[in-house]
Amino acid sequence: MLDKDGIAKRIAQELQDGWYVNLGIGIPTLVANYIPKGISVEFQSENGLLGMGPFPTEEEVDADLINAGKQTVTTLPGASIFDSSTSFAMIRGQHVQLTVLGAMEVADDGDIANWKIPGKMVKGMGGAMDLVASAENIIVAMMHTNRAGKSKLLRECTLPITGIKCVKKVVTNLAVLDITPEGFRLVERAPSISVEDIKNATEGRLVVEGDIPEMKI
Amino acid sequence: MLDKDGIAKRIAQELQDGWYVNLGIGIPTLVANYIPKGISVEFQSENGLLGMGPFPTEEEVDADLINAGKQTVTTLPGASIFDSSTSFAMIRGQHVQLTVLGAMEVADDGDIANWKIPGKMVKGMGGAMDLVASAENIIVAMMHTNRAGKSKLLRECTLPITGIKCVKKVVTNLAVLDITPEGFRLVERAPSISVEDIKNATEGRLVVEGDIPEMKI
Amino acid sequence: MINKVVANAQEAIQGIEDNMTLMLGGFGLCGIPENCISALVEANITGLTCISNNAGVDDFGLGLLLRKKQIKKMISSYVGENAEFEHQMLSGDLEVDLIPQGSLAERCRAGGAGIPAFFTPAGYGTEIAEGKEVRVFNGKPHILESALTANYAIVKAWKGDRAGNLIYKGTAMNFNPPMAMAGKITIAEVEELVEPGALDPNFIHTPGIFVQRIFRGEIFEKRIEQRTITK
Amino acid sequence: MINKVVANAQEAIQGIEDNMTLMLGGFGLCGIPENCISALVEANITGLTCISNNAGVDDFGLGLLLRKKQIKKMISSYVGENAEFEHQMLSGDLEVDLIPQGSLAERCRAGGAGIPAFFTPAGYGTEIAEGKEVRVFNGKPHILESALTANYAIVKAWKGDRAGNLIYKGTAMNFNPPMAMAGKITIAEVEELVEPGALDPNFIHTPGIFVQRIFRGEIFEKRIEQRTITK
Repeated sequence: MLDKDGIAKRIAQELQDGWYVNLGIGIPTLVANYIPKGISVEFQSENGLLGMGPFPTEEEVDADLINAGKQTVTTLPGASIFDSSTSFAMIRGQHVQLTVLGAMEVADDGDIANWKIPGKMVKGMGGAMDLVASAENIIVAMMHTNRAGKSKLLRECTLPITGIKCVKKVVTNLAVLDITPEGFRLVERAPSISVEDIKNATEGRLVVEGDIPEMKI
Repeated sequence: MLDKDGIAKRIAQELQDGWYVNLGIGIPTLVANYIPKGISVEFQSENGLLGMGPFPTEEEVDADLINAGKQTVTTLPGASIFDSSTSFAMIRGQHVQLTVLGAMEVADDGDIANWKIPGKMVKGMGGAMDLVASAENIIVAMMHTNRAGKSKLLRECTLPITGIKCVKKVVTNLAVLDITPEGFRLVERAPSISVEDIKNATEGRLVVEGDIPEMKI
Repeated sequence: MINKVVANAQEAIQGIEDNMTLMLGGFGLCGIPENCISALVEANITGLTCISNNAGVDDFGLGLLLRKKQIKKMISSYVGENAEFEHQMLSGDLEVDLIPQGSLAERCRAGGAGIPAFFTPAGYGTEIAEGKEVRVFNGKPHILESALTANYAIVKAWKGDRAGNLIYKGTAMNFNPPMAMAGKITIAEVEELVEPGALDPNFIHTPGIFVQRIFRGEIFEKRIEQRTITK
Repeated sequence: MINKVVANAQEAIQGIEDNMTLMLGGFGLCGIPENCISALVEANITGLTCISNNAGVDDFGLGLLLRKKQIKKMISSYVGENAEFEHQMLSGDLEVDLIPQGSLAERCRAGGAGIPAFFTPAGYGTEIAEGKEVRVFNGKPHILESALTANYAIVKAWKGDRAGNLIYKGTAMNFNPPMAMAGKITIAEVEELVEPGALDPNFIHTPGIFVQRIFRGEIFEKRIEQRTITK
């Protein structure tokens, strides 16, 4: 089974040279720590920054330089800063090649729910609805089941959805799965996880064809 | 009767302190030479410049600094430069308080035609259609009649129109006229021009009420 | 040069009345108009509709207006991090209109740019799309979103000149430029107020035409929400 | 940092084929991609649809492509000052689609920003509105305009870095930024090509994400159409 860093490491293998990438809050943020050697990617922060660098040192901290998670950050050489309408022009105009974000639920047709739990305080969707509606390539990073042990990979989302038929791939602590017209297609198993484990933890339609390799991370 | 500079001088009297103004090619351009003392206005050039200054000296000429008439210009302190979409955001968003432009024909309901003569080479509307559709305050600067002596102030435009019901005021070599629901309302006569002269030169509905004062320029 | 300078935040907010709609720049606590917010608290103007990406925290930013119940309605994309907000919303004292962040930014720009409505894919198929026109372009469904404007837009910039030209620093830019375009009256508070000509005309973020009032803010606390450090 | 540098104009235009749609920045002869235009002439690519505010003059700018009959269709707002253009248009060899200048700029931005259509008042009641949807907002009629995109957008900037970040000088900016957004592939020719970090991230006009190829242009003649002088 993978931990959060393991999920991030596996997603990092999907990065391709020259890509602009938007990472959501939580596990997705960790992906930046595992960029494969030899490739260049740039991270977009939707509050208005391209070329986001690591957290600052104590001396570098600048209240005027934060990421979309409101964390203090730095810029790398070649960075650019722009306003929110331009930032979402990049996102909506599909100039960002990959979006990685967390989810509460993913349906086997690619629907995603990650912004609202009825009856609980609604914090708002932030940029998530623009991201999922626009991005051509969306990977969801999440645990396979919730704290109650219930599957988060469903036939249909039970929570209010953030976007429809948009997720392309899900990477969980148990598996890598592609969204296909037939449902979740199992691509890889996490170390020490069996196909049976994944079947048990997946409520949505699951396609298992041939031998399912174990992830290499 | 006014010459072109006279028309420009008269229009300059309409300027108010703090206004942003877009001046079209031809007579309108001359308005910049007659800004009344004690008021500050800024000129917008729709190719992307606010705070346009006078033509440059030989030494100052910069191919990268032109106005919408493609003439070399300078910038004044407080100028700003922006792209074409932002420039027309200013115009369309009604941030420009006054637009002065020339016309081939103006109808007594405020329609204007100034971009196309059927059968002749069509050069294009440039920014004129955006300007007339958006501006709250449009003054037309033109000769009262064309070279053939025919009135340019009509009941209806005969040429393809640039915008409908948009002109607020017309200043010609003969008169100042406001557009009202009843047609052209005569406001002022040019020096040495009689009301009769203006009636003879105006084809559209003309409202003459009371004594019509002579312009003071 | 058209002079836009006013003395201070108190003078800048003259004319803002109960029940008006305000836009306020900033993302989280970054790039918010701290001085005008304080002046609004002091002036005790109430019934406000505030268009702002976030709603501050309990004791800073728009949280200060919330605490005094000066806000009737928030139009935002993300309003977490604020217990007072939660309390007022759940008790029904505060109306909340949540808008996808990109649609919020674009609707402000549209309001300033004279574009009354535009199509976007964001929110299609979700509750955000309810009651909105749907149209398919290039095989993809989009919803029609309308422009936002405000009686007053209040923005915070790094430097500004007396003609109202503004430049921002870092990601404190965020919503400030599109909102500056969309105010019937736009107020800018700046850290440094300079003479016209001091800012390079090639690098103005918000041209002065969008700004009606400008002043140097007295205090910029610039509180940080998530101080993350590399050791 | 993602490196976008190509060697020269010839390499930059690789992949541009007959009958493609190009956007070309510039206003009049100001801020046009001179080097790529020369390379396109040399490569003799034909049947092009060119989206550009103007069409150059007889012996410069897009006039060079017109002279060799490489352009099938022009999408522009103003095409005066060009006898060859007039000739080809009147003879029916050249299709011309005239668009109000502001709508042209906004349609390019929309194409780059993923907004497939928007409402504008420009052109309502004129022949430009024929066949277009009309809708009234705030009592004022508007027409629906669609986004423009291109196989390649070709822009000219003052300085650029290897990551594709661009800054423009003076009014040579004009249509370059919105067009840079709207190309499936965007090519930038610059006067100075610098290292990443040399340009201040706060003052980038076109972020590198919009640019796929960049090179230092060999020659910038910068011809002036109306040399107006104060004596």
